[in-house]
Amino acid sequence: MAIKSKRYQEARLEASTNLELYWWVFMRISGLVLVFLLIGHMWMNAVLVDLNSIDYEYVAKRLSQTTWKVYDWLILALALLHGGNGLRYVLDDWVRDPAKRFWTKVVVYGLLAFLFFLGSLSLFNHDFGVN
Amino acid sequence: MYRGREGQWAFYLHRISGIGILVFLILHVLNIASAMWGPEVSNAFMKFYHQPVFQLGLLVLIAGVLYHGFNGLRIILMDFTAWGVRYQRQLWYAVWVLFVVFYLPFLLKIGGGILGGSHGD
Amino acid sequence: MAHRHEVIVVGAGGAGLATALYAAREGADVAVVTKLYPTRSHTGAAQGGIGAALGNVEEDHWEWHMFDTVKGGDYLTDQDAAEVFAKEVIEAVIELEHMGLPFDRLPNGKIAQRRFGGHTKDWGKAPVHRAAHAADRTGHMILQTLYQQCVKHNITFYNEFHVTDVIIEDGVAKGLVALELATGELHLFQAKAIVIASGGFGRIYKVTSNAYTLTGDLQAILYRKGLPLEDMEFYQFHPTGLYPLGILLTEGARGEGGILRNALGERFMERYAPTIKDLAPRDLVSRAMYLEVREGRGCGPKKDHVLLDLTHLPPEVIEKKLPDITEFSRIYLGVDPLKEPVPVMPTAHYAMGGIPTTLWGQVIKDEKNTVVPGLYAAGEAACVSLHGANRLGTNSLGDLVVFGRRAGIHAARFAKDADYHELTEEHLGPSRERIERIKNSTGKEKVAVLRAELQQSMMDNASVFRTGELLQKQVEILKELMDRYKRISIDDKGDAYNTELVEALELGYLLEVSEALVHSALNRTESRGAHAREDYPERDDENWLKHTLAYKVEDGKVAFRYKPVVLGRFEPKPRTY
Amino acid sequence: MQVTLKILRFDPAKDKKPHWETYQVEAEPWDRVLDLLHKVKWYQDGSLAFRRSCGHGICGSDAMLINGRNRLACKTLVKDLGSVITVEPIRGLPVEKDLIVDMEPFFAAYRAVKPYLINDEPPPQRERLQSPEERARFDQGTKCILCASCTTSCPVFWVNGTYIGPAAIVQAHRFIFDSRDRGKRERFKALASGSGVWRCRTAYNCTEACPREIPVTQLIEEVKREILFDHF
Repeated sequence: MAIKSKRYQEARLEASTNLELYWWVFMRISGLVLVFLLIGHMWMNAVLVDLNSIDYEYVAKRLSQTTWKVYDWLILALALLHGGNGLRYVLDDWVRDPAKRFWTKVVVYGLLAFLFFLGSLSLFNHDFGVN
Repeated sequence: MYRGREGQWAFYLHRISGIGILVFLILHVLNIASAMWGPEVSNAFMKFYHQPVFQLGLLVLIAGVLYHGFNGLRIILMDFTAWGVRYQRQLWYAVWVLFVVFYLPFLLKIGGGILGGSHGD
Repeated sequence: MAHRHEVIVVGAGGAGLATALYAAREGADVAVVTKLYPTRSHTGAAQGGIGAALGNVEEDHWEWHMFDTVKGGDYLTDQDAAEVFAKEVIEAVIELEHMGLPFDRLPNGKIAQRRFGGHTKDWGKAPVHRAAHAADRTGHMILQTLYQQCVKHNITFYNEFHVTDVIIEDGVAKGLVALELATGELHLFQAKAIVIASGGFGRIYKVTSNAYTLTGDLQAILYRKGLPLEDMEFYQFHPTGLYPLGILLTEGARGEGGILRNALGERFMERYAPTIKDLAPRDLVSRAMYLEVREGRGCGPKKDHVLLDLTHLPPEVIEKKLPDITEFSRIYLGVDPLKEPVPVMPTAHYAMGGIPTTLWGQVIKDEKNTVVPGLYAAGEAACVSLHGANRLGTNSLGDLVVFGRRAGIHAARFAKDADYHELTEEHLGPSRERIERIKNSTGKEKVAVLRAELQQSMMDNASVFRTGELLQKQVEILKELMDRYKRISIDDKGDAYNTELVEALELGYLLEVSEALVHSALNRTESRGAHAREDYPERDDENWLKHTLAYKVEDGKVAFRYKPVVLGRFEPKPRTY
Repeated sequence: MQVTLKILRFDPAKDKKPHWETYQVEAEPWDRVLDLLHKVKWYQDGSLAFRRSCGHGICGSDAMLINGRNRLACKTLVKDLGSVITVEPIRGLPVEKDLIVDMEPFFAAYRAVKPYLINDEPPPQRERLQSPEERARFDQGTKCILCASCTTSCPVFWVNGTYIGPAAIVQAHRFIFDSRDRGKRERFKALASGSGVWRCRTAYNCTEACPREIPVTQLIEEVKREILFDHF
């Protein structure tokens, strides 16, 4: 058939926001911060101590200090956002059917939100009873 | 399989490790959150995770985090410097050098732990 | 399926796209029918530059350009065409620049220009910087830029539609029939004006710089319908084809200082064109190369080629100004032009002849310039005649913009006042029959075999040097090939992308244009420009200062009429450089 | 030498799925893969369908997946491949027949970036001036022949056909960095969208695949930065 040199209408419609740009920048900044936070986290809990000695008491002692609360919470928040957005990229690439993609996203975002809630709760709202 | 070069494998590994880390993060948060139900529940969970198979998994996870992190730095250099793209291949090899340097202590410590059988006491 | 557009352009090379663009700018509803995708057209292979007397590097005048064109064409050039061309090509280059064409630049920001064969200052005194260029991909840039503009102007494209018929009834062009390659379906196109810009037919020869797809389709279709082909005996061989493939190495290589050498290392062009040496027009250089080889001074184990030497040029000139040809040489021969000279031999390159037209691209059917209403032609498919007996380097790119533009404007204006003609499904009949005949044939002849025989024999008998004896032999060979062509059969009986069918159709066209070429060459008993008869080595202005119009009578039988050359400013003189 | 040529064939009229066919072809080391395909088509099986035109790498018709990588059949020589050669159609575009794919989605993406000079200022009598340095700034992109080797080598494009693809971004780059162009922001509309440059994951297959040696990823990154710095 004849090919009319039309513009890429869809692309134009999508282009009304700069959301993708913000996410792209966020991924880089959060990624940079996470590299250091996570290496620190892993180093402290797997190299400086014997992993197998970690138990309730160890966790409780550590999380009684505000510094570590904030440290871990930063990891939690950034990692969930970074990972969640990363997963969104993957889903956008791999799940071709729009309806399926939508519902997958609903489930995934729901799960991540729940984890954030749960994680934050256990960091800040729970009294580990050490003090 | 498309015979791509370093860049393609860097990308696939980055994606796979990213997904892996996210899955671990879910388990990890659930694990820590178990503390809310008191020492008994929590310690049971932790003991469960101290089995060698999970320790091996942890080694894989740490590898994933290190690779994802260092390759992420490579990506940032490519995105924000004028020369990063040109040296992307060399940067990828640099990622692996960093990876080995940082991974060794983990490997020795945790791997030694598994072999030494000092688990699940 | 039927379609209707005011102006339909056949072919999406430089000439087709220029035509479409300017017709659209005139407000016409334009469609382009092309057997390729537009950016696949062979204009993209043009390398060296587009000649225009911009005078950016040194003093230059359109009159000098006109003179060079006329002299380069061995005075067979129509001087009214040359005048229009030399003036308007300046404007055309500026317009291309305004459209965004990325010309190379001089330090002062103006378009850069280089020397090219046959382009001189002061009426032949010395080479002049006239070829505006973009590295050695000027044609690529022109094709891309024109296509970009067509996208901007929302022109309709029928990509991969192979035209099988031009409907001409009562002396009037009414429409087209085309085969949609994707489906195998025949489509009917109704148009007020049709512009043929389908390019050349270098594939009649074994060694050619032309694309596989350059098979003279539309020339042959019109020729079969009894319309004439003009000056077909004049076929240009480009001197520097990469040996042995024939891939083009731009004349710009010599414009930048490259030198041709024979086996003795001698700069042999000094003997043939003492003033401008390696920058002599292409017909002279090609003949000189053939003579060197013939006299035993050829290079290589077979002593069958000469060398293009660039090794004395600064490496950055080669890398920056001639990157593509450097790459071709490295890839296809493993020869690095920075370090060693490149083997070259003339390669079939450009048809000076074609569908005769007026200065506005209207197709004419006789020596009295009688126009076929609604039918236009531009570019290599057409013969204005700007190039006469031999085209100068860079003038093809100029030709397609200048005369593409003229054809587009005229066709659009013509279409404004014209009506559509009634067309019915019956008009598809002849094309359908031809296709079915090939598909259903049980003959034993193979397209590839016939084509190889055609290409080899054309190379042997009707290329750079010709004699009456060889041409007569080729006449017989063609007759036999045409007979065998009736018995070809193909494996592919399918509809979708039946490229074997396309090749079979194309072979038929190659045979037709070869017939016109060989008969015209046999008929012209003189040597002029690219037509070198060893049995008639002199130019004969008294009898042959005229254009040939070849008409097909039947297979193997051609009738001739003659059209006077438009003279003017420049009296024919002996052609020395 | 004898070459084993394996071609992934598909005839929409007969086949449900593509299948491999093997051909034995006599070849010279300096033959192009295109020559081999021609030998098969002309002397063994005329129904083999593929696109080609210029035969020396400037028209962009014959991009194919040859021995696992995207290349032009006319620019790839037998000597560089060995005696077993596999040929498949480029990925991510619908296969129409054998090695021929539907190029329309590719050209739709091309058109989306407004691949033409945008400048409404009245042009001067003569050429617009541009220094050699300004001209050099966008030179790489002008080499593009729209063969689709880059776009169809991209892992993201394979799985996500709405990604605008490297070729379109290269075309955009060619104009964004042209000192004569004024249409940068119009192009950003398509480029900054969800299917635009941010989908690029810098896998470099495009750069490796480009037969014109355009540093495609480099150009994409430059476009990303241009959008970024234009915004902040």
